[in-house]
Amino acid sequence: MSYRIPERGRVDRSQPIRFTFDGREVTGFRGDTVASALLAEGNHLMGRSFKYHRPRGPVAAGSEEPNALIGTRRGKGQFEPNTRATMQELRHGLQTTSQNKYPSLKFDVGAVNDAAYMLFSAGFYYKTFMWPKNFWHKVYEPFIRAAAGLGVSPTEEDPDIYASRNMHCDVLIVGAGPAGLAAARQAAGKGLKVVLVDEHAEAGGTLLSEPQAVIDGAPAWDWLAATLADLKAAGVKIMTRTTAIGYYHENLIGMVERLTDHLDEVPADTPRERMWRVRAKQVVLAQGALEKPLVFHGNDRPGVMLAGSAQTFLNRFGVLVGKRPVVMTSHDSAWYAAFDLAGAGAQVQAIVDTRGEVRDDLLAQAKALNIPVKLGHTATATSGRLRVSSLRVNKVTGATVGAGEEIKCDAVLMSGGWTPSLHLFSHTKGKLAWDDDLTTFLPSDTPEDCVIAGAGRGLWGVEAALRDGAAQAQAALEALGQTEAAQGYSVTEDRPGTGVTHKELPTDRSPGKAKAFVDYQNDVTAKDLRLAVREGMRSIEHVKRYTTNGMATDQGKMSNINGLNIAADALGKKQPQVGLTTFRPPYTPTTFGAFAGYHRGSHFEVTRKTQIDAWAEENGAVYEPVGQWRRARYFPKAGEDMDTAVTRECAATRASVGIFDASTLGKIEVVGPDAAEFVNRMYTNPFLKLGVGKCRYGLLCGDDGFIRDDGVIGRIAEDRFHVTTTTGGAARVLNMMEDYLQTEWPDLDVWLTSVTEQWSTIALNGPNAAKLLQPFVPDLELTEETFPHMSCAEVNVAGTPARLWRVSFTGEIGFEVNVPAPLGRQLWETLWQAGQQYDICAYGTETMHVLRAEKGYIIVGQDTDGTVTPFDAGMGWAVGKKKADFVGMRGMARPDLVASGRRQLVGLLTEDGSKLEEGAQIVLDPNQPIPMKMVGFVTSSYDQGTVGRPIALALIEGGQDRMGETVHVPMPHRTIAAKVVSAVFVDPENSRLKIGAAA
Amino acid sequence: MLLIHCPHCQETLPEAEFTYAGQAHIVRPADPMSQTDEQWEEFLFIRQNAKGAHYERWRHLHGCGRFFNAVRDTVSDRFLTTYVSGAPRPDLSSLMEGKA
Amino acid sequence: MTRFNAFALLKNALTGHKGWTEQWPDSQPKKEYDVIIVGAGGHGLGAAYYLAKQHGITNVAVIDKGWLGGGNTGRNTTIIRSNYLYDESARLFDHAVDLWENLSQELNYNVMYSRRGVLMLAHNVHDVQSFTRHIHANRLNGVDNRWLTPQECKDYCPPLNISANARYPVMGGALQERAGTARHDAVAWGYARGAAERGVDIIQNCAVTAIRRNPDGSVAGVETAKGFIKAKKVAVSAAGHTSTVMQTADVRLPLESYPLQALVSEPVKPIFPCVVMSNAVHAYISQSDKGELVIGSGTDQYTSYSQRGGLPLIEHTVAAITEVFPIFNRMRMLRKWGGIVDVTPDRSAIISKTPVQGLYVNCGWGTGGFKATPGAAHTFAWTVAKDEPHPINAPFTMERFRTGRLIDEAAAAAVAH
Amino acid sequence: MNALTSFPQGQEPETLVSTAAVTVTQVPHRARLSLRARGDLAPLDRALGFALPRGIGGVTLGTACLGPDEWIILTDDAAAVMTACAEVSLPHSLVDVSGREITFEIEGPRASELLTLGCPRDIDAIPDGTARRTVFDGVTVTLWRDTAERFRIDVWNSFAPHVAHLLASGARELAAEMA
Repeated sequence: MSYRIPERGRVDRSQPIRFTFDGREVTGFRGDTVASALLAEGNHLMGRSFKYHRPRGPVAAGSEEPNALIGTRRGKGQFEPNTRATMQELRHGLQTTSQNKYPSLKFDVGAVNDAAYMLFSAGFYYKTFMWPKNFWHKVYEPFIRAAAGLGVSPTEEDPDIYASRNMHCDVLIVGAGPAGLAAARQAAGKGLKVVLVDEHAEAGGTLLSEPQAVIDGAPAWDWLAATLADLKAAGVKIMTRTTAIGYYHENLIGMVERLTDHLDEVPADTPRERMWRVRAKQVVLAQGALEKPLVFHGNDRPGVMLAGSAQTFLNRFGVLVGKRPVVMTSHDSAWYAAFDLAGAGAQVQAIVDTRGEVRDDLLAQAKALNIPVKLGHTATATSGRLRVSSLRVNKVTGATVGAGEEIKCDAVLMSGGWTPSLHLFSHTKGKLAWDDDLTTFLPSDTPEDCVIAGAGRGLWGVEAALRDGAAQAQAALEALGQTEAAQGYSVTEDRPGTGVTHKELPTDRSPGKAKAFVDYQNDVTAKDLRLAVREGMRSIEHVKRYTTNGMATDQGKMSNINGLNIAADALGKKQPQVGLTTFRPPYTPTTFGAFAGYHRGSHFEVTRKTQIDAWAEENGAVYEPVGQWRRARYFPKAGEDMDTAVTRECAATRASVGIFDASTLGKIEVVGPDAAEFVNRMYTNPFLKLGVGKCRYGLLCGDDGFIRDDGVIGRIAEDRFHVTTTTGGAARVLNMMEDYLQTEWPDLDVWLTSVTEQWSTIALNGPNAAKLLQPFVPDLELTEETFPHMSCAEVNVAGTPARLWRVSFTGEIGFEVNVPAPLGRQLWETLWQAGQQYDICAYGTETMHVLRAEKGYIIVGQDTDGTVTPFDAGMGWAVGKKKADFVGMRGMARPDLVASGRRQLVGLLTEDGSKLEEGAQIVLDPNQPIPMKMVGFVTSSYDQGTVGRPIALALIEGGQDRMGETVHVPMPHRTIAAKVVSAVFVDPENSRLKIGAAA
Repeated sequence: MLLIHCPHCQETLPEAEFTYAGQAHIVRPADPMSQTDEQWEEFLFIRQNAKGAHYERWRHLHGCGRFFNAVRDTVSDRFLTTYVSGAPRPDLSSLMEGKA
Repeated sequence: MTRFNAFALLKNALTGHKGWTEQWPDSQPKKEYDVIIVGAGGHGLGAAYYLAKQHGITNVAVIDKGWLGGGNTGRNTTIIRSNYLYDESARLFDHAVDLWENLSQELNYNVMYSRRGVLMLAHNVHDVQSFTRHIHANRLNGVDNRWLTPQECKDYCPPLNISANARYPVMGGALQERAGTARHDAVAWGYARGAAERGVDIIQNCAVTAIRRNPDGSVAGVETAKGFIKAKKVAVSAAGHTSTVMQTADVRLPLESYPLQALVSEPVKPIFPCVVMSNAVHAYISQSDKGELVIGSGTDQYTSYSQRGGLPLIEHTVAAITEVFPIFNRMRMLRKWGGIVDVTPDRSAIISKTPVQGLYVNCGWGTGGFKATPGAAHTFAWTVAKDEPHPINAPFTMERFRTGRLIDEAAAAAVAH
Repeated sequence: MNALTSFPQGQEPETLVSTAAVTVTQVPHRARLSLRARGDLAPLDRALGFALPRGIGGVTLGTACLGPDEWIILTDDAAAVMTACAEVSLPHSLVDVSGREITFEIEGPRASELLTLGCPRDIDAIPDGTARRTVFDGVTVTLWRDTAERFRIDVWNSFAPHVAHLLASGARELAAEMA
């Protein structure tokens, strides 16, 4: 640990922590990141780049890091790739691995790409790999895919939990550096809900890297500790390890809090990450600025890093990134890095500045520290295989690059100046304004209620950030009715600075051969950008997409501005004319699990169950999902498959009595003086004259004339209807009815109430249904005379007030008993017990489907598909001929809906007795070539059932006129001939519906 | 997620409580059978699809349950106003002025 | 213009890539064109290419308010398939797939058409019925599509969770092996290069503000940010902005524009071999050649031109993906973006003449426009050149909304495009 | 019209989860009636014996105003309410929905925060003694705020297990956060 500087940094030296890197044990301290711990060993090599597999080390110290990406693992299923080593805090037992290398990080065969780098210029793959044609799929693409991709995907299920929460606050401050802290102080103590978030493990931002600053007389870290204590005491919610990932409509900020990745052990019931959806009245963006790399040949070698990051490693982690560093800069800030490192014992080899002149005080301090200074120099190369060993610099005179001079070193600290972090601001669709002096974009107008403070709008230095944080926060607070002066700050030992911005640095090399990296991770060089421009890519979006500059996992934080400056230069245009690529959420890559939140496994999405569902489960039901519901599909006995079980259930129901849970049907209570008028307008059938105590089948269409839903509608009282809908259609139908009622016919005195879940609905069907039920209905005689088919009544059933319907979806005598939902299971069991004497059979949806198909009853959504009119479905009888209007009436009259040759619902019987496949297509001429002319398809098809042979329903062009004709169903290996028949296969006379007749 | 002011509840609430219900002020003709095919096509399908101020309907599904009308700028997604169904179409120029 | 091939690449590599020339010039508008195409996406550029190549019409301008390929062409999840139910759709999309298969060679531009198969998952009995119907119809239309059992789905796409206990259990899937993905930007660039090579002007950053008509009602030209440009014919292919442009010519279309969002993960080594679509959970996924998982979501509920999109939809989409592919829970989202899709009432496109003589429109692709690019462009060029429908696009008229002769894939199948 | 209110009364409350943060209890059913009417409500006020709350969110004697023409009436004597209203000439709709929903009571120092797991609206801005429909994790619920630290939510039966499950997970998570 020879690079660790005693007495520097904020890591806890009393808590050593062991972790592994590529299987090797490494020790760091509590408070370290993986990067700082490895650097403390003198180890810069942490990864390989995307395309050329070049060796890479960290270039930054924060979430913008593009190079030092590692795999991290805690235990089974707890692996994630591409983690930034600069953000991953140490914990006991942490396992980390380097990526994109084979066989090892130090020796990687993929690095041959680097040798052939001239071939892999921008857009190279668009120009080749086209011959021979099938080689793309078989050879080229697999090769490209295998070479790309950085880390490896997890392969096991994640055992951790994730969470999400909504929050409302008055002021949300993003970034807890000096500007954010000052903003929080300004907002605190005013009775407002103030939230301060920072992505790092501790609040402080720049102050953590600048302990020398003295704020209002207090050393920076003392001031920080006191400020955080004050803010907490004033009720400010301070959230660290929390990244604001996106800025959405109306001041909604998405934030992800990382709760356990830094902990040695994960506490029970604690999520790994939590998504916060924060709705803030005012937002203060205080995200600071990002340092820009300099673009020169070899600027990517391990050991070449941002000067500010070197300062962070030293001051925050107590780690010297090199003992003999050289500083290469175009900005004052890197001089301070040199001074800090020198102060910690490093032999700074030189400060090389591209500028011909710099501030006297900087020169004086360099001199005092015996640091050689080279002004007006450029960098033209580095050397060193796995770690930088020298920097080549050249004097620049006018446009002439002089002779090169090698400076031996073990680190290069570079700075190309700073650019504001504009990501969240850009998510607001805020406008950016180009600042020529700073050569960068600054925030301008935004439609959201937000201000931006500090370095985020181009201000440098701690004092400027503090003052601006207070002032901007005050501006935001004024919108909340707070009038007060912004607090003032005075800072000594502050380090304000200026600098100049470069495109790629001038060089004496052939620019076409320089590997001067702009996007490190994606291996995009300055020459790639210039090539893209030469090839006609004039928009920055084209340049980005052609070269992939800015598309790496740092999302262009390192590369966008440098890329823009170079592209603008190549185009001979000003930067704002070229434009900046759009920043997209999330700010940093964000775990899928955090987006999913609770919605995994049993929390994923609601599964609705009826009150009788548990009985079905106890009795071995096999389920099927229907919309949000799960429904019992069939009840197999030991050894039965579905077909056997369904055949048995069908037979038992037709022979005696079956019991079926119909509770999922949608139910709407329509009440009011205009109830009949409303139902009459909605449904195709006439309803005005339906008597109280009667029910009628109803078809619901859209105003386009196509069937939407169906159900049975009972008239409970003059002003009260009980409407049923399909299971899947319940919510949709109620919404549609409310829409017509509220918007088109607000004059009708009628109201709709969903009673789907008020009632458990038990259907009894079969010749013995009345016999079984009668003893439980003492107040009503269940005979043809007193309670005929299509009647309804409010009576007591088994002592419970119920709505009893005499309806049938099977062709048998049928009843539906509606009882208050929680009493459903009790009644079911009562009927089940009593039914034993009749060999009662519980059946599921599959048997229901078979029985109804045998009777020719349709299922909306199966025998209709959104393109079927009532007439197509053979249900013209359900359309009220005398009605002046109903929903769908005009639509049905449109030219194509009344044309001949439409597909109509008919029955099919195969000539060879085989079962057709649902969805199979029907043709008239089986010998025609492909593509064939299809005239229809099989909508429903069932084996056996009670007809004794397979039956099918089909929609066929002109079907009603084809009765008795033979049509053909071409299957993959044979063609099946089928005869068009009536869709009613059982009891066309409806004799079985009559009590007393069939029993 | 948008913020929507329900003119019935008189509260400004997250979009999650609401469902969108298409363009507003499309009146279903009193006598549909008198409509030509072109008129019925217009009623069923032809929409303004305005880029800018858009008269539209929302339903406070997970709240008071009412359909109501709104004017929203489809470029910024900001609501200019909301008002109850049946109320007259608000004057656009005055709405835009207020927000400019 | 330099032919693209490995030798040219090698030659240029040795000379520092100085030999490459621009792939299309930055054109300024002329006073008059035979055809002006509004919208420089894949559809518009492709139509210009085919007008020049197949119909000999080269006095053509493609005009865009932004940069070419910057709309839905560059924002979609690049899924290509043709296993549509209705004959009309199957023919159109299969025509497109035929063209896709040779597009790289045709354009001398590698669009990376990757025939990796598209698997659509069935999660309930209704899905099974619907997919079976598709498979039978596709077979008789000569479109490949076959049924896979849950285990076969898993074999084809190993990250898939086929546990019967899942909230949306996999009950099987429909696989079109000929389907796949392509590199979206390359499609726009390849067509642009091919069109420019044949004399087409590509005019970027020049918004068309209005379509102007002659006193006799026929089309006269377009008003643009750079002034009026005369044209014998105007063809609009402007996706989400089509209705706004067409209204200036008094042509009203049954279109609504909705935000659509998509996202990618951080890149990883190959793990996901195909494309999977799950309509029940509203999510599509594939892995790009770069290694990113590319994930598409559904549209937001309201019409919008903001290209912004909400957080809840993304949360839902990612939850759905991790439910179907639980191993991806610890993957990270790298970026998400929004597009504007123009949707018709029957979710099928309009490729049509209009009531205005000389004005043509290609729109209404909803979320499915990318896959149709070559087919739509090819037949649209025919319609524009000959002033009559191509046999393949003939059913995709504007009139169908009056007559009721809809091509309602969505209603018929409950499968999103 | 018969009053379907002979509902199993008097079950014991069932605690789903109890932590230092919050306790979630399923409370016994009460009769519940959905009332719809508009115009001059005075006849209904007279029949009910109290003035229906006029503004959405308002609660009077266990009756909450949920929409401009909608109230939910919690009562121990549903039959009496129905009988009284039957005589009212003002057009209205009265529907027994006693069996439709399950009620959870959420009480504790972090009750409000627990609701933020599923409710996107600002819970802290809801006044005590009010009720409204809202959404919890995609599920429509009626949310009653009784006191600063006590809420009730009414959830349709089939959605209740889903909601209860999330409330229980959340209660444990909140407790772990306090530990």
